[in-house]
Amino acid sequence: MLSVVLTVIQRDLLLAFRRRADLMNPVLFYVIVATLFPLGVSPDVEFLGRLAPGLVWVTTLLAALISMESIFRQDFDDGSIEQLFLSPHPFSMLVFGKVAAHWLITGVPMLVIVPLMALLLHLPVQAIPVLWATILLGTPILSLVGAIGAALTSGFRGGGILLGLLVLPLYVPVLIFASSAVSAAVDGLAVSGHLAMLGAGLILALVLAPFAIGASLKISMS
Amino acid sequence: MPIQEPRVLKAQDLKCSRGGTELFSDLGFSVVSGESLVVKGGNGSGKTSLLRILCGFNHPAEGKVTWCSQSIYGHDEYRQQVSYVGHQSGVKPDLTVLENLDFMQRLAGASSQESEIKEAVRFVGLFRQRNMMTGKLSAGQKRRLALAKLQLQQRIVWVLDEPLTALDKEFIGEFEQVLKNHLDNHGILVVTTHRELKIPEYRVKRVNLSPSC
Amino acid sequence: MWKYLHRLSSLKYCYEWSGKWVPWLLGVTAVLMLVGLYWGLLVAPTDYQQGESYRIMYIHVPSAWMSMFVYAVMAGAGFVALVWKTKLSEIIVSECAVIGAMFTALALITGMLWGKPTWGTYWLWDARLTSELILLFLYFGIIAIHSVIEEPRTAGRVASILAIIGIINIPIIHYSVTWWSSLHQPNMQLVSKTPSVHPSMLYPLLVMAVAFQMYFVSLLFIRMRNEILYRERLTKWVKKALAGH
Amino acid sequence: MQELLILDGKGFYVWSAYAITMISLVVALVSASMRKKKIIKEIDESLEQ
Repeated sequence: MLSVVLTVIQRDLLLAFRRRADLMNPVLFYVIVATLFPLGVSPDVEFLGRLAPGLVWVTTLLAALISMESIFRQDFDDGSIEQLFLSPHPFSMLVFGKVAAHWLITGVPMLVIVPLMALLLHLPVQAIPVLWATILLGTPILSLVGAIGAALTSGFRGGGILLGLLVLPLYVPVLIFASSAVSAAVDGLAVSGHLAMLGAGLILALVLAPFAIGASLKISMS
Repeated sequence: MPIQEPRVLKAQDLKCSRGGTELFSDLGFSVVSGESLVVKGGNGSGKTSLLRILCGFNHPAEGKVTWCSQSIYGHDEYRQQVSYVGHQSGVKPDLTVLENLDFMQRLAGASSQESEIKEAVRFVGLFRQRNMMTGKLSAGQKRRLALAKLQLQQRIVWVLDEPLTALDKEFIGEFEQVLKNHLDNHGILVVTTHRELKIPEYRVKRVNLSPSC
Repeated sequence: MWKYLHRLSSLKYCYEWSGKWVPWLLGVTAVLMLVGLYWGLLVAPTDYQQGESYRIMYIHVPSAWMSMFVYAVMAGAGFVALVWKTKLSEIIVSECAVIGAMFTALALITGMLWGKPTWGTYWLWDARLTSELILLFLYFGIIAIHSVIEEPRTAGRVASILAIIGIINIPIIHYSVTWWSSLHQPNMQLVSKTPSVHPSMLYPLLVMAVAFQMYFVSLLFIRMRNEILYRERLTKWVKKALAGH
Repeated sequence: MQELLILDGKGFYVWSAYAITMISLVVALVSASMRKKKIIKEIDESLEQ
């Protein structure tokens, strides 16, 4: 079972590296949006520092949302979803492999770029480790939950903005707990509660999302 | 191909509709191992929808499809015995011919021997293009790649949607031989085609979806 | 029980059965609504704390209750649609989405109109109003599905999955939004909207709540029958039924 | 009648809230019945062909 998930991950990573340009999209998007905030809000160090946790996480959410479109769109277009469906292995495991590959492609670069951009937004340095932890716990949830929306909309034309509409309510809890964890770290308060909630969310998503994604794909395939 | 008791793919009073208009209804047939079902019908008569129903992708509006008298929906064993070649190639354009076939073998759980894949690629005449990106192949070559997949997968039920399109003359002859071998090995074939297939008549059952065509 | 459920799956029977009830439901709704309005607006005493503006409670609270209740009904129908694949439940899901969105929007508007005299601002990011706003997005998501996917059966099943995912998500949203609002505005509790409800104020609220329920059922039946007629327009029984009109 | 309208200064909010709610409830019912007429007309036309 596990070997087949690894096979799917390996193929998707190979596919992603064949189109190296697309790999940079989430990172570029992040840098652009993060530089807009000081221009739009105010360059004042103290003021921006207080806003930084929220700004950082809102941008992470939007970057995840933008990259969600690409998980299944290509597979619907070239018909490989049907070939996955006809494989002996459980469909939700294969789909889990695809989502894991998507997280590695879009989530992991976030682990690198987000702390850097946080410094640009004058986020106090002592909050960086906690920010890093929230990204590590949060982005997989974004990928898993976003993939449910993608599974429901990629098969149809004009699914773009609809994906955002479907996925936004599912992202709200992640945004709340993640950004409050970072702002608690800025104030030096305890963050274990916030991170525990994110961890619980991750486990819930890991358990429930693959089945929901599998069922959604079967429906939009028909 | 392991030879067991004859397998039966049966459909009973199938009804399919798309966007509110009815495509076909009260359709029933049964295909036994070693037989092929040729589906005829004009464009938009629901041929592809029927094939997709038989693969378990779509649900029919009414009626049911059974494999060895068990419904095919949620029937894992049936799903593993179906090979589907649709209009889309089902392969990744950014992977090479060999990579696509290798992934497909490992996906099916079979340990992919290099030799087996090379043999299948040589048979469909894509040996020279084996390291080319699938996206750069011509329509005919992509079709050959999909047919190479059939050879490799060795599954019982072949569901082929217009397999002969974009294929050149002499390859069609070879391909028809492959279909005959498949039927000799107690395989089942469901196919839509505009061109007559040279398969012995006693093995062929026909379904005509829209008499008007 | 099963015989009853099986009969409901035939749209023809359901169309006729619900048709008999619609006039009665509309009558009861009208009566209850009038009684509730008269009682709430004119008879109920003035609230010592908020004065007259608390009277908006008689439409804000029922709307908010209905926005949650309709979502629960929709999720239930969605579950039935996915498990038993009946056409009727798919129709109920798409109709409930529209009605639920209307109730949620009404709850938000009346909430804002109530907030202005009470808090001094139309919008306050308090837990209830924020959860209600997110609920509105959930409804819009399900309504938007039907505009993207033409095939009614597929759209119905996708909407059902969304309704079920939503019902799992609503408590999570509610908990996290409530926790979040207590984090940022600890003093929110003293501005509680429903004043300590004296019985004389409570009865009109209950009457209005039942009136809204009756309204929901009648509107659902009417819209459901429209959709049944539309989807079965090619069948013989529809032509026969309409020949009578 | 006059003080009923003013409702000690908060009349605007109370009455506009009630007006918006009642109007939208009625409009929803009316649009549903209009749609029914449209569907019936559509079916009748298709019957004629």
